[in-house]
Amino acid sequence: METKTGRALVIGAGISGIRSALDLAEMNYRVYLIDKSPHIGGILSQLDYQFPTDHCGMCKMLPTIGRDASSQFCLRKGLFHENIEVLPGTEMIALEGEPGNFKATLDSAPTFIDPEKCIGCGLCSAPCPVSLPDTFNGGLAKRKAVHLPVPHNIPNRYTIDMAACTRCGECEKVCPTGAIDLKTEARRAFKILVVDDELVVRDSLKEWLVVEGFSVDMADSGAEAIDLVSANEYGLVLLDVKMPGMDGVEALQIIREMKPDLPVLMMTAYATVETAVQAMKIGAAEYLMKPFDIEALNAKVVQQYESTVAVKGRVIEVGAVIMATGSDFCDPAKIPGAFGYDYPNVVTGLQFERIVSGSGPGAGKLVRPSDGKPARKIAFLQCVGSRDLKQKADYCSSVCCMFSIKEALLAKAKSGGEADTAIFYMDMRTFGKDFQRYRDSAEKESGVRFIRSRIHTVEPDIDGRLSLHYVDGEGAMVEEIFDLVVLAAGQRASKGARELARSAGVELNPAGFCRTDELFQSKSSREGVFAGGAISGLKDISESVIQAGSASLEASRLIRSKGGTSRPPEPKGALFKDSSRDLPRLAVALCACASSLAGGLDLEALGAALSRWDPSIRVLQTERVCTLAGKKSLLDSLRDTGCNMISIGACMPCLYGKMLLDLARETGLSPGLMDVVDIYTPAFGRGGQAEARVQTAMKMSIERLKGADPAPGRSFNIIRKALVIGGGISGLTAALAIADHGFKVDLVEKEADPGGLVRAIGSTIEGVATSGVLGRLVSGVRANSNISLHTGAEVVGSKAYQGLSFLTTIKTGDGETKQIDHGVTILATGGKEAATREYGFGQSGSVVTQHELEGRLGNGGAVGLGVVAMIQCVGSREEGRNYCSRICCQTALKNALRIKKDNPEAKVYIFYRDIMTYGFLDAYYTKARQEGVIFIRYSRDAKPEVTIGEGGKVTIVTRDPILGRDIAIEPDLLVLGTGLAPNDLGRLGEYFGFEVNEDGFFREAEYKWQPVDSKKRGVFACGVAHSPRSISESIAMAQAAAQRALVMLNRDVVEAGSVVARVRHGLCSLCERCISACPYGARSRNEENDRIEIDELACQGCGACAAVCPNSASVVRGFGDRQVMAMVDAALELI
Amino acid sequence: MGDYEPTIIAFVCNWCTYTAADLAGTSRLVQPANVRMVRMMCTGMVDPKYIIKALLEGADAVLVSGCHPGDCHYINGNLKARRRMKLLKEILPKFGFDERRLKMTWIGASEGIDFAETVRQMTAEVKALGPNDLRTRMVL
Amino acid sequence: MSKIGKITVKDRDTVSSLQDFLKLLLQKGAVEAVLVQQRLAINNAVMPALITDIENLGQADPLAPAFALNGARMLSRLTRKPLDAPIAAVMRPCEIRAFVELVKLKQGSVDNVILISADCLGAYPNNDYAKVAGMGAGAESTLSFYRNIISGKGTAAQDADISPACKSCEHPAAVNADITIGLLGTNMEENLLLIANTPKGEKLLADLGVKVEDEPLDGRKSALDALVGERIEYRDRMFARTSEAVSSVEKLMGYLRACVNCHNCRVACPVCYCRECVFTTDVFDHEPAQYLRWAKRRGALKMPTDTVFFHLTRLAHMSAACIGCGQCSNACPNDVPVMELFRTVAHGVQGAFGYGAGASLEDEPPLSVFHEKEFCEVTGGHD
Amino acid sequence: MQCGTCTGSCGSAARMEHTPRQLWRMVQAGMKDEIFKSRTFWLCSSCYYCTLRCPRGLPLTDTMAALKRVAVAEGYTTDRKSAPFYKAFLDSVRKYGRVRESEMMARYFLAVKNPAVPLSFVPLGMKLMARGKMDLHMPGFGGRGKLDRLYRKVMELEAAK
Repeated sequence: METKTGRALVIGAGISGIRSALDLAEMNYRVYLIDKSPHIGGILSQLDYQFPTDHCGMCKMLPTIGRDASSQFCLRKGLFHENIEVLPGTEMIALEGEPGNFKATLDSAPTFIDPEKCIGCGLCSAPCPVSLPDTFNGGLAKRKAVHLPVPHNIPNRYTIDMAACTRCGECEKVCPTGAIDLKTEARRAFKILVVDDELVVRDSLKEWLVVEGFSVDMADSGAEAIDLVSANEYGLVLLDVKMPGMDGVEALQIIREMKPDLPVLMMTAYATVETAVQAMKIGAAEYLMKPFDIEALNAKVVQQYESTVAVKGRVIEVGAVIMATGSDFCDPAKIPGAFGYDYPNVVTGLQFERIVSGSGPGAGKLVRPSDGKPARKIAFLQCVGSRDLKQKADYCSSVCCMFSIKEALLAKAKSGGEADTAIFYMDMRTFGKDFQRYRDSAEKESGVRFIRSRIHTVEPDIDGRLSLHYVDGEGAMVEEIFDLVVLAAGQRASKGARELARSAGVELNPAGFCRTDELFQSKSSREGVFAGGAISGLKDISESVIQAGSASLEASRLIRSKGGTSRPPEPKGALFKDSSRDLPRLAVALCACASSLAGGLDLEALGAALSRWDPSIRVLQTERVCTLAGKKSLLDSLRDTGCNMISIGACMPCLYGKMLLDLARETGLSPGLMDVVDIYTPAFGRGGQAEARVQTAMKMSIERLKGADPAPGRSFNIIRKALVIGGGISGLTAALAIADHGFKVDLVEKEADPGGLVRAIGSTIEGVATSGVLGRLVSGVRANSNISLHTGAEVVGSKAYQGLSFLTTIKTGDGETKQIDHGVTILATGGKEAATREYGFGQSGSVVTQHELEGRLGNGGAVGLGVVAMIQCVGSREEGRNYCSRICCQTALKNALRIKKDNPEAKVYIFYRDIMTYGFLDAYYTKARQEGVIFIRYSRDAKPEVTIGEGGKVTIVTRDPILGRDIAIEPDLLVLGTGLAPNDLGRLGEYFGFEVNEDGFFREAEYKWQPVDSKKRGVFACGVAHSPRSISESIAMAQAAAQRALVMLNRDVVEAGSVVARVRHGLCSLCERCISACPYGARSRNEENDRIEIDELACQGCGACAAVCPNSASVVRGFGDRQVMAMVDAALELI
Repeated sequence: MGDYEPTIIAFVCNWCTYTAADLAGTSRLVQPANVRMVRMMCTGMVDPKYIIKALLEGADAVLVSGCHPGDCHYINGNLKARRRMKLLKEILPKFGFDERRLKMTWIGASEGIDFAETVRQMTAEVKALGPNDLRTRMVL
Repeated sequence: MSKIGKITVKDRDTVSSLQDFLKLLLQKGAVEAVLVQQRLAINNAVMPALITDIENLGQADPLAPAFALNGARMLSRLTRKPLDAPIAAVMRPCEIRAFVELVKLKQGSVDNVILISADCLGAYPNNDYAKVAGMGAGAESTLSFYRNIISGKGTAAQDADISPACKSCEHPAAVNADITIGLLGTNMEENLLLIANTPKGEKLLADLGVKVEDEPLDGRKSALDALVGERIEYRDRMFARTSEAVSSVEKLMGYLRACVNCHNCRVACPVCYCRECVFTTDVFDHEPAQYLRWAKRRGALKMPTDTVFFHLTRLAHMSAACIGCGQCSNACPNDVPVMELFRTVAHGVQGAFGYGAGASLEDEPPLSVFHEKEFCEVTGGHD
Repeated sequence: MQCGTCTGSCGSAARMEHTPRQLWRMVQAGMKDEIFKSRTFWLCSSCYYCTLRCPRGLPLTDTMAALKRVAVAEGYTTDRKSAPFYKAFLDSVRKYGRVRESEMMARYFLAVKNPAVPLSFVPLGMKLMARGKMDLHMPGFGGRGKLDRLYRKVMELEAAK
């Protein structure tokens, strides 16, 4: 098994794609990250705020360990990482081979704008005649055919929307760097043969295609067509089926023999459709229906043209494939006549996000799209296109309730609290961690109105306002007028899912999403191809990130098992020579750009002024650094001048490209000693004093480099062993995942045998027996030589040392203590069914909890159960435990359906506040209702009263909100859904330095972007210890946590960043203000030698310690006082 | 006063505001060219003495701009910066520095328009205030 | 109504009866050493001293109107590391408040220290005190200082007066000391009040067997209020005068024209705790070329540079902690009125943050704590 | 799911004692007598709006019609006016293969046995006649009695159930 570096292909560069790519790249696999659209970021590039923090936090996904290998700026601007090759505008069209070594053929759309040359000046979009709705802004604004796909991307390359482009060529003329080449000649060289017996058809087709820039020949019969085809080269043939003499099919056969790969489009009238389809079997590419509609014809022809011209199938060899193409939102226009989507001021959730976004059409002001007036009364309609059997969408989209609350809060914030927002819903699904508190604060503090009623029709009112009719809580009809109606459009399988499934050989579930294994949600139907993020069903960001982590774990496990190695990355220190000893010699390279840009700038004068400014620098005039030749000349001049610092004056694209990293690798200088200054945008842009501003920019860069600290990040040792606390299903999965990568794992389980909570659960709602999975995991752990299982054991203490090394003491079953050294810790302590004293629990045998019911159903089934009542949210979602335990609804439905199956006559009543069957679980809710389970709603302050009669007889009295009358039920059995509470973490938080939130769950670093990490490095958590979750979600989270741990274990030395803090001990008076200022707890006071010590691994270089220290005893490398003040001096030099 | 062009030193955080500034640049928003940007990793890193240095050195105004509370890549750097700015806004006006010469704003990653607007507004305000004469004063 | 003890003054010699009280501390073994101002034999100079032998307490003179330097720095050196032996420190209210700030900066600790503070009626600047101390031997000058006050002749003597810092100090009585020795509200020549403000104080008085009963203190309160009112009125006049004197950078430069960057004010300041001020570190050793550039831009460059920069930065660093002890003016060789400038600005800053320097150990220094929703006006009104 | 769409979309919901949503609830709870005492399901003009829009795809309008049939079958027709109206309509169709309006109205007025009812229709009748909407003559008809066999078959089937 020849060991070569493992490679992986990630399809879709949305959030989950980026997460998976970063995970695998940090494990030092080679990753190809491709995306159909010309930019990365997927749907997140359109969202500026994300619940539950209502802020953006994408950049927190970037690596914290070994962060110099990746980009260090906002993800919206772009992403680069040593081991990731990002290919925008690329699709996978075929996948052969078997797991471990696949061959994937990639097909990238022709880029009519050369990415190397385009500097994003925007001159090309001005003359472009085409104007169409801007998809990025949800159609609310207009854009040109040549446009910026995403405002933020740096370097910002324009793309051309070929379908809309009329090839007028204006942009080509105007482009200063000659980056645009519409390949009009190439198009003219693409000859099309039109074969039809009717002259009128031939002429009209010819005219259309010529307008499109193609050259067209014509033939009026099959015979003539064959002569022409044999005579000259055609790119495409349009062949009519019904022709006198030789009909289309015969002609096709002959052409097929002559030119096997010549694409042929059959043209058929309505009658001859079957022959056309039959013709396709012989090899016709497609068929066109007469009478032709120009757009369809045009699109098909262009598609054929592009596929022939496109960069033909680049084949890459990869060990595993991760599909992360996400999902689309349903388009309300497709739901006939409903919700008044075609009236002005009725927008979808995404459009609302664009309205409030700073880069959106309204520049962040909350205004109505119709007339720009401020929108002060806003309605949010939930479940548009979800939970609707008519739209064949019997599923819940899981995120719309939450993003509607967020949008309501945003509306309040953007309007200074004036906006009156109302959310119309059926079940407000706030099942995630802290979501219930988010909703409560929205309702109580911010005054968002929640109205439980599903509205169907929206009628227009005077001047663009909208009137809604709905039934309020008490059943009375209400009409209310709103300025703006936001439809929470549900999810749909992404448009490309069908082709992707076909090319990847993967099955889809009936709703069109990727079908996955019930319990291992990252495994698709084809081994070796994994599903990350929302492709298997819309999830919120944190679940998508967890799902992506689990997909990358499975991919990494597969690659390793098939011989692909992930050798530990060589530390940057060794890569670059440590030039901190030798004298700083600074070179300034000014890149003379060949294009018309250079006209505005006199490089000679600039060079002279700079050397006057600081005689010790050497000025080098170079040519087009972006080309290979230019770079080579720069390297040579650098070598012979012996300079060890360089500031390059060049154009914007070089600013963020991989240029610095490549240059660093070739010159052996650490990237911290190099800087690129954009001298062409100011010179080119408006605003006077171009000379002064360019000179100042260069001077500031020179001063910055003088203060740069050349020493690369120090590396620390790591004990390449893991400690997993808790042997439930999460702990077992995480331990196995790490052991499969060849690392030793110590698994500590409190009870006598592992299994945790899952042992009390017979099967999942999908009917998968849990004993099978649990059995396999437990036997897997026991059999695995890398895992040492300590049952009946508890952690009693732990000490962290330099780098990533912990020494933990545990007390084993038989009382003696053992010391375990390890580098990473995974907390999987799980939870238990919450106890309760409500509703007469404990006073009568016939009042049980869901788990007890499940046990009873397990042996003996539901026989003898006439009337069963279940109460949900017992103790959950109210003070004391104000969170939703997420799994009690699905457990209740599972048991109710089991009871109904065993004895259909049984009467089952479920008292609920909100049924939290998110995602595809909603189908079980529909099934339960169809089976005749009666659902009775109650509210937090009007709970059902339970009285225990003699002999344990239970009677429940509650007020049915719809009948408006009290009803009484005497069930044989009352089942309480008490939800999950975390197991007591005791002093673990103290030992390992992680925090616990007010409900006793593990507090993660960042809910959405670092769900499994803690702020303290090297400590991770998964499973119910983090928050209540189902079995499959716990497994996914365990794998994600294992993946994050493996990123560290896979290195023999762990490398700190180069921009970290440093303490000048001579100046330090130990006031410890820097210790409390550090958000990462990276500083501590060493009592013995009375010094402040920095844990350089945890330090992220934010500089909070430097600013709080009065005499700068604490300073951040590269941002010292001297350096910053010198930059200020340089900036003010030229006034 | 006509031809006097104010110079504004802007301490910007590398994550949100720098992105907004780039966005303002790439989407060709018209904004005056008087801003000299010093890129810091976070506004929490801006030491009060840098701002005093800039003002004494003759800068007509100083802008400190970072991420919105909660967006900060380093969790709470911007909140610490706000307290330091509050301190400076108490001290400097006592010595005749007009409070408008020292401005702090939150600018998110996609608020390029806000960045351009802030710069335009600040330039106009500072132009009205007149130059900071320390630039040519002898005593430092 | 708090626990009040009394020291009876024998034959109108307040100083020696106070010395007896201090000797009691050592005799009873309540403490092993007393840090108190000691009258040196040579020229009647008064300096803080750590006294362990009861005899030497005979020269102790805490009431002397001399304030050579802020004792808080000395106490911080004594308590920087845990000290197993309990000590007592007799200090002025401003020294105690300075020490509270230093404890917050981890430069000292209050456990094992008993803070004793006498009411402070003011002290002369260093070079003026020499004139006053010369008259009469030993504590005579101290007693005459207080007799003048009682007889209403005021604090001026030998054409010297107490320093402006003391005239404008609104904290003559230390509220956060363990024990306050009350001069006001009683006839100083008959008895001194012993007020225990903290449980530690009460325990000490009990150990010493001092008879303690509850007594109304309204006599003392009215005397205090009168004194404080008078001082605040002086202080506000000073603030107004100073604000006017520094209302523009030119005026500030004029105000600091005599400053020669000797940083004496920083060394004397108790709350400037840095081991070495940043202005003396390499950060401010500018390149020769840099001086040239500055000079070219301005035509002429006053040397040494960074004078105003130093004072403004020092203001930024410690204005939140300034307790107005006046040592900076006291230490300035060229009589630059540093105290007036710093107290004026500090008053504004502490008001803005709602923080009283040295008031209590519990409230956090303003720059080391922060919240998400505060000071929205700083960023233009929106959070 | 008691989402309220049917009540929201029902034109005549305002005049019903119980909203459609409450009606379904009562059906679930088996409150038979109370349902049939109310006029709710009689007022349904079967515009099918609710069935079209119900997210659960429930056949609501058909349920209303079923309730009507059960009411008629179990003789719950109180002094209601609609039951005889429907009966007259069905008999006319059964007899003539199509509706003969004047005869049907006559039959309906007779069944109601309350003179006030025809009088209340007079103003409506005059207006219709003025516009020529009401032709008094008895229209000819094709298969007389052809539908009879159909009715009888239906009767048998229902009896069998």
